[in-house]
Amino acid sequence: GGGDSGSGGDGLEKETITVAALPLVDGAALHVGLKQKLFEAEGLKVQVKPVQQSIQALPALAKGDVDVIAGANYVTFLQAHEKGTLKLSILAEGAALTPNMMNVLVTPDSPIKSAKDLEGRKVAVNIPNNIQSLTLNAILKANNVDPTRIQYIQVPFPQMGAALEKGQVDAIHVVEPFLSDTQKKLGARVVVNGGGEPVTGVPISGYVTTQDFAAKNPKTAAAFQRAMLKAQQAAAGDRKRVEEVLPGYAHIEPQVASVITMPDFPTSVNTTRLQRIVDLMTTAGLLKSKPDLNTIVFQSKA
Amino acid sequence: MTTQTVSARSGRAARPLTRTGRWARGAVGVAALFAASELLGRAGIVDRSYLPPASSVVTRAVELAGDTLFLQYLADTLTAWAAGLGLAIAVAVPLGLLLGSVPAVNAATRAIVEFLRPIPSVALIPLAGLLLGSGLEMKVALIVYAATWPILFNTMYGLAEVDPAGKDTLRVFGFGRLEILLRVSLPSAAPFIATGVRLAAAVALILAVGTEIISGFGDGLGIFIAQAYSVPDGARDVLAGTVWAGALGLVIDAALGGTQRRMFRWHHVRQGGTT
Amino acid sequence: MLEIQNLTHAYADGHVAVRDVNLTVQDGELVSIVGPSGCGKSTLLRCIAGLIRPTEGRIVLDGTPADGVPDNLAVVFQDYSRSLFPWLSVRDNVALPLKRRGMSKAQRREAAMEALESVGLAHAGTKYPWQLSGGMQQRVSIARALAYRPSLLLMDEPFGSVDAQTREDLEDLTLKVRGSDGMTILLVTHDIDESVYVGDRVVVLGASPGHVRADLPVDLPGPRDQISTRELPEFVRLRAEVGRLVRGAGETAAVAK
Amino acid sequence: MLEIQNLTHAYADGHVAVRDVNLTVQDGELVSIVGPSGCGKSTLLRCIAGLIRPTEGRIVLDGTPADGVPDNLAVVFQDYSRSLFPWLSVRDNVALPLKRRGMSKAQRREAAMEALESVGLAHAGTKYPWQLSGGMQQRVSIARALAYRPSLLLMDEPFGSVDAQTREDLEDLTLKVRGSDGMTILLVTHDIDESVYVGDRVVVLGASPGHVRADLPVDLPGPRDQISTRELPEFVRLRAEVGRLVRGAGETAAVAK
Amino acid sequence: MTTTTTPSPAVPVAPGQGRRAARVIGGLTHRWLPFALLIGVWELATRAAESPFFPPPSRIASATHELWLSGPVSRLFLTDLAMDNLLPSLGRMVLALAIAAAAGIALGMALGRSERAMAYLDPLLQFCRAIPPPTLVPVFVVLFDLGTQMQVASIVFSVIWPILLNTADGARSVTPLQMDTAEVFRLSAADRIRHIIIPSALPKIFAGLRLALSLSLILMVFSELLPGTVNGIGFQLTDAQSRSDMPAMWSVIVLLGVLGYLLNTLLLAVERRTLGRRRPADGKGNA
Ligand SMILES: Nc1ncnc2c1ncn2[C@@H]1O[C@H](COP(=O)(O)OP(=O)(O)OP(=O)(O)O)[C@@H](O)[C@H]1O
Ligand SMILES: Nc1ncnc2c1ncn2[C@@H]1O[C@H](COP(=O)(O)OP(=O)(O)OP(=O)(O)O)[C@@H](O)[C@H]1O
Ligand SMILES: [Mg+2]
Ligand SMILES: [Mg+2]
Repeated sequence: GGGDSGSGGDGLEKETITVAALPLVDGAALHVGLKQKLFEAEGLKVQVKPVQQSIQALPALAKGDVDVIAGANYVTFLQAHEKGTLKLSILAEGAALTPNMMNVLVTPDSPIKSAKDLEGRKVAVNIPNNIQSLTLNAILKANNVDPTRIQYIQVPFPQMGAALEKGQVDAIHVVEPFLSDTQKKLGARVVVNGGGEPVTGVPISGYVTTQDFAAKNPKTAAAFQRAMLKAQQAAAGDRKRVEEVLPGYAHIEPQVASVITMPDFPTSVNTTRLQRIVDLMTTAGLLKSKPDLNTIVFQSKA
Repeated sequence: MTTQTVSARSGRAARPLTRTGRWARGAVGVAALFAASELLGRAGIVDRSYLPPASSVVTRAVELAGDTLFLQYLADTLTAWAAGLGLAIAVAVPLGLLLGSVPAVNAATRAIVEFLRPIPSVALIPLAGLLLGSGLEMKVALIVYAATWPILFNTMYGLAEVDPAGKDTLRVFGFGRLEILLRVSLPSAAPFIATGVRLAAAVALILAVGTEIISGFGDGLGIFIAQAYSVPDGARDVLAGTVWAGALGLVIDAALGGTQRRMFRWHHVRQGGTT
Repeated sequence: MLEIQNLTHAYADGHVAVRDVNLTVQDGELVSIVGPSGCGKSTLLRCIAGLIRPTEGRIVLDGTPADGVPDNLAVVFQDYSRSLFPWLSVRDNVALPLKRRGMSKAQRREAAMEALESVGLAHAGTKYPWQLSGGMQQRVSIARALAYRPSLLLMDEPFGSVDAQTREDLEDLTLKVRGSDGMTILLVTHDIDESVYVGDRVVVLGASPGHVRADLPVDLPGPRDQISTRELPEFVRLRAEVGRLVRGAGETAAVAK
Repeated sequence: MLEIQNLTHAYADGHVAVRDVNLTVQDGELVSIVGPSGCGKSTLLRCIAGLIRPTEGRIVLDGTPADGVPDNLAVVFQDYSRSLFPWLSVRDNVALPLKRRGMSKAQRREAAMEALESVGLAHAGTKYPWQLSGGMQQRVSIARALAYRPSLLLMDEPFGSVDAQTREDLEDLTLKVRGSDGMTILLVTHDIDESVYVGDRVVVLGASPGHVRADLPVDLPGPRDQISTRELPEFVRLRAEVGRLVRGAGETAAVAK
Repeated sequence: MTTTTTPSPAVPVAPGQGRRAARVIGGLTHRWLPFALLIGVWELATRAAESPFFPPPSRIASATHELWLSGPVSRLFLTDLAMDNLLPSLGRMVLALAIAAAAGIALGMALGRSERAMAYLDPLLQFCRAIPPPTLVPVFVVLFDLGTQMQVASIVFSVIWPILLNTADGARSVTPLQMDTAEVFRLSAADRIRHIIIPSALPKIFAGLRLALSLSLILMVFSELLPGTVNGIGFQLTDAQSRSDMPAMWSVIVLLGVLGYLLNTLLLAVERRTLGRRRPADGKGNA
C-alpha cells in the first residue's frame, strides 16, 4: 500500500492511494480524473499500477499491496465476495453496457446472418462463464435463440481476429478496441448487438476495494468516491476527454479512439443498477444467493 | 562372408570444425528459421498484423534496443533471472549430492518431491503473490522452484553414473564418504550437472518472463509483452519481445557453454579424441 | 599387404608419439612389435586402425592408401575392460560385431559361443563383463576379435592379464587361427619370449619419439611348440638379441634405482 | 600381522569366488600370489582392502578383526586406468591421497614428483592420465601407492603393462621400498619368475572356487639381483615348482587347442 | 586416521516371513512418514491461519472427493467432471510426451554425435529453448488448429528440451574406447546408435524423461490457457480461479501432484527394468 497514514490536510487516514488499473476503456474515468486533478482537489495522491486483468490484482488487493482496483469486472469480484476470498466494497461504478460496445462478429462471407444462425456454432469469448456469455445468453434468450446450443470457445481478445480469419471459430464476441479493429481489417459483419436489450445499461465494472480498507480508511474512501464521481461525470459529459486519455494508458491510437463505441460511465453509485447484474448472475447460476448490496456499496458517512 | 563395400567412414578422423565454420553454420540455422517465419508471415493465412513477418518483428526488436524503458525492463527481468538461477544452483547441487549419495534420504523424501514437482508454479502466482507480494521476491521464488529440478535431477543421475573404480580408489586410501563425494563423485558428475544448469538457465528465463506475463504486475520483459498483448496490433511487439527472450537465451547459453568447455576440458578433450 | 610409409603422429598437445615409421607387412604374416613403455606402439596401431589420422605419411593397404578404418579389421585394445559394453552379456559382446557379417542372430550367437569356448570361457557367455575377472575380460575381447574372422588383426598386449598357462594356450590359439584363416596379425607385447615365439618377424621400436630400431626375421622351423621351440638355439639367440635391443631402446623409460 | 581366516566370498549373483582361504602374512613380508585367471586373486585383495565384505570368515589385522578399510593401506588396482582421475594432472593424481597425511600442498607435490621420478615419469607430472600410454598410467598408479608410504600395500598385477626392462626396474624398486620402509606387501602376478624373484613366499591359488593350493617359502640368499638371483639353482627349482602348481591349478581356465 | 564406510553384506540374509513383513512396513513408514508429517503441519498451519486462499488439506480432500472421485464404482469412482476433463488432458499430455521423447532423443543423438549437426542446429535450438510458450500464441494460432493441435504443440515445444539436451550429453559422453571399438568393427550407424550410444546414454535420457514428465503436467495446465480450450484439468483450474472457488482450485493442484507421483512411479519402474542389468552403482558387484 502506498505510504503515509495519519492526519492529512482534511484528516484523511491515508493520503496516497494505490490503484491497480486495467488498460481498458472501462477505466477511462480514472485517467480523466487524474488529468483534471480531481483527486488532488480531494487531497489524494493516486499511484497507478498497470495490471492486465482484474483477477490478477485480486490477491494484491487482499494482501493490501493495492488499495483499489479500477475497472474490476463485477462477475469476478461478486463471485470472490460470495466465496469469501474477499469482502467486496464498491467505491464507484466504472462502466455500463451501451449498444454496440461489445458485438458478435462474423466474416463477411459467413452463412450466419442472424442471431438464430448461431445455434450449433462456435463462438469465441475471452473468458468462459463470465460477463460475455452471461450478457450474450440473456440477449439470445430474448431473441428466441437457445443459448445452450452455442459452443463457447475461450480465445483471448487479441487472437480473435486471427481465429475468425482462419475459420477456427464461426463468430467472435469482442469488445472495443478489438471490435473496431476486426471490423476494419476483416470487414467483419455484426450479427448480434452485444449491448442490446435486455442488457443495455447493465453495469459491468467498477472501482472496488475491500470492506476492511473502507472501514479503516472511511475518509479516504469517501474522498476517492467523491473524486471518482466527478471524474465519471467528466467522462460521461464529453467523449473527447476520454479520447484524449486512451492513447496513454490503453495504448489505443487516436484515430481508433475517435471511432470506437464508448461504454456508459455511470455518474452515481446505485444499488438498483447493480441489482441487474446480480440478478443476471443468479439466474445463470454464477451466484448461489443474492448478496446484500447495501453492505457492498460504500456509503460515505460524510 | 559378405564383401564389405562400405566406404571408409570419417567419424573421429574427420577434421574438426573451425570456430568460423561453427559460426557460419550456426548463422545458416538461424537464417533458416528467419526465412521460415518470414514466409509464414507473408503467406497470407491471416492478416499481417496478426502475425507480422520476421523482418518486421526483427526491425522492431532492433528498435527496442534504443528504448530506455525497454532496457530497464530487460534489466529487471535479468536481475530476477540471475538471482533465481543462482539460488537454484545453491539449493539443488547440495540437495542432489545428499539425495544422490544417501539412498535412505532419497527414499524418505521421494513422495514429497514427486508430489511437488508437477505442480505448475505459475498457476500458483495469485497465491504466491499473496505470500510474497508481486515483486522480485515472488519472481525469484517461482524461478527457484522451477529451476531447481533440472539441476537436482542431473546431479542425482550424474552421481549414479560415477565409475565405482574411482570411488574405491579413494576409499582404500582411507578417505571418508564426504570426501569421496566431493573429490570423486562431484567432479565426475560435474559435466552432467552443468548440462542441468544449462537446462535450468532457460527454464529460469522462461519463468522470469512467464511470471511477469501472468502476474501482469510490475516491471520486466514479460510486462512489456503482456501490455502489447492487450492492444490490437500488439503481435509485432509481442513477437519482438519474444525475439529478445530467445536472443537472451542464446547469449546466456553460449556463455554457459563456453564456461562448461573451459571448466571440463578433461571431459571434452577426452571425448573429442585426438587430432 | 600393409605398408606403413613415413608415418608420423603428433597428438593435439604437440607430443610427437611416433616419427617416420616405415614398415611393410605381407598378407598372412604375424609381426610382433616390442618396445619400451610409452614408445608409441599403441599409437602406431591406432593409426593403422584408422582411429587417429597420421600427421604425416600414410598407410597403404593392398596398394590403396587407407582413409579411415580398413575393411575386415579387428582390434584387441590394450585397455580391454573399457572396450567391452557393460550392458551386453559376454556372448552378446562377442556377437555384436558379427552383425556386419550378415549372419542371423542364431548364427551370431553360435559363432560367439564357439569363440568364447576357444578362449576357455564357454561357461561365461551369459554373464556380464563386470562379473568377470580382469583376465577373463581380456579373453572376451580376444574372442570378439577372433569370432569376427578379420583379415587384419591388431592386438595390443592381448595376453597381459592372464596366467602363464592360459597365455601359452592363447599364443598357440593365435598361431592356429593365423594358420587356418590366413589373417595378417600385428601383435604388441612386452614379453620378449612371446614376441619371438609367435612372430614371423619381431619389430623393435625405440622411444622418444617412436621409431623402428630393428626388424628381425624369426627363422624357426616347422610348427611351433611351447616346449621344443623354446629350446632351439635360434630361439634363445633371438630372444637375447630382442632383449638387448629393447633394453637399449628405452632411453626415457629408465626407472630410478 | 595380517591374518585371513576362513575367508569365503560369494558375489551377489551367487558366484563363489573364493572359499575358505587361510593365510597369515607377517609384518614386512612380501607375499606373491599366483593362480589361474579368474581364480579369485582380485577378490581376495578386495576383501583385504575392505572394499567388499567377506561372506564368511574374517580378516584380522594386528590382532583386531578388520571392519572396513584398514588404516595406512594402498592399492594398485588391476584396472589401473580407471582408478586414475581424468580431471587431475598426473602429479595431482599422485598427490591427492597425501591429503590424508596432513602434508602441505607444496610437500604433497614434492612427494608426488619424487614418486613419479622413481617410476621413470618425472617428465609427465603436468600431463593428464589420458595423455599417457597404458604402461605409463600403470606406473602412475604405482607411484601413487608408493608416495603414500602405506604399511600395507596390495598390488594387483602392477607390472603387467610395462616392457621387460621397466618391469625389472619396478621389481627392484618394490624390493627397495619394502626394505627401507618395512611395508607389508601382497603382490598378485601372472609372471612366475617375478613371483619367485620378489616374494618371500609364493602363494598359489587354485580355481573354482579360489582356494590356497600351495604356500611356498622362497629361500633365496642376500639382496636379490636380476641377473645373479635368476641363475641360482634354488630360483630355477622354485620357478619350475610354482609353474607346475599353477598349471595344475587351472582346471577351468583350460583353453581349447 | 579413521576407518570409513562399512560396506553392506555381500549376500542379504534371507529374512523370514515375519521379518519381511516388518521390513515392508518399515519401508513404507520410512517412505511415507515425512509426507504424512508434512500434511499434518500443513493442516495445522492452514487451520490457524484461516485464510480463504489456503484451505486446510482436509477441506481440499473433501473437495477433491466431491469433484473428482464420487462417481460410480464401474468408473473407478471418477465423476463426470473427471471423465470429461481428466481423460482429454491426460491424453494430450501423453501424446505430447511421446512426440517430445521421440523427437528429443532423435535430435539429441544427432547433436551429440555429429559436430556438424550441432553447428547448424545449436544456436537455433538455444534460441527457441528460452522462449516462453505463451508469447508464441500469435504464431501457434496460425500454424495449428485451435484445441488439441495447439495444446499438444505447445507442450511438445517446452518438454522436448530436457530430453534433447540430456540425450545429447549422454550421446557425447560415450566412453571413447567403446566408440573406437564400434568403429573398428565397422558397425553400421544404426547398430552404433542402437547397441552402443543409446544404452550408454540411457541413464541420462531417463533423467531427461523424468524432468519432461513433470514438466508436461505443468505444460498441460498451461496449454489449457491457450485459445480454443473447452475442457481439461488446467481449464478447471483457471475456471475455479476465476470463480474464486479456492477448494476446487486446490483440489486440482492436489490432483496434479497425485498424477505426477503416479506417472513418475510408473516411469521409474520402466527405468529400473530397462537399466536393471547394468553394472551396480557401488562396489564391484557387491550386493
Ligand atoms: N591422447 C594423448 N595425448 C597426448 N599424448 C599422448 C596421448 N596418448 C598417448 N600419448 C603419448 O604418446 C606416447 C606414446 O603412447 P603410446 O600409448 O602409443 O605408447 P605405447 O608404446 O603403447 O606404451 P605402453 O607400452 O606403455 O602402452 C606416450 O609418450 C604418451 O604419453
Ligand atoms: N562383480 C562380480 N560379480 C559376480 N562375479 C564376479 C564379480 N567379479 C568377479 N567375479 C567372478 O569371481 C571370480 C574371481 O574373480 P577375480 O577377479 O577375483 O579373479 P582373478 O583371480 O583376479 O582373475 P584375473 O587373474 O583374471 O584377474 C571370477 O570367476 C569372476 O567371474
Ligand atoms: Mg600401449
Ligand atoms: Mg584379477
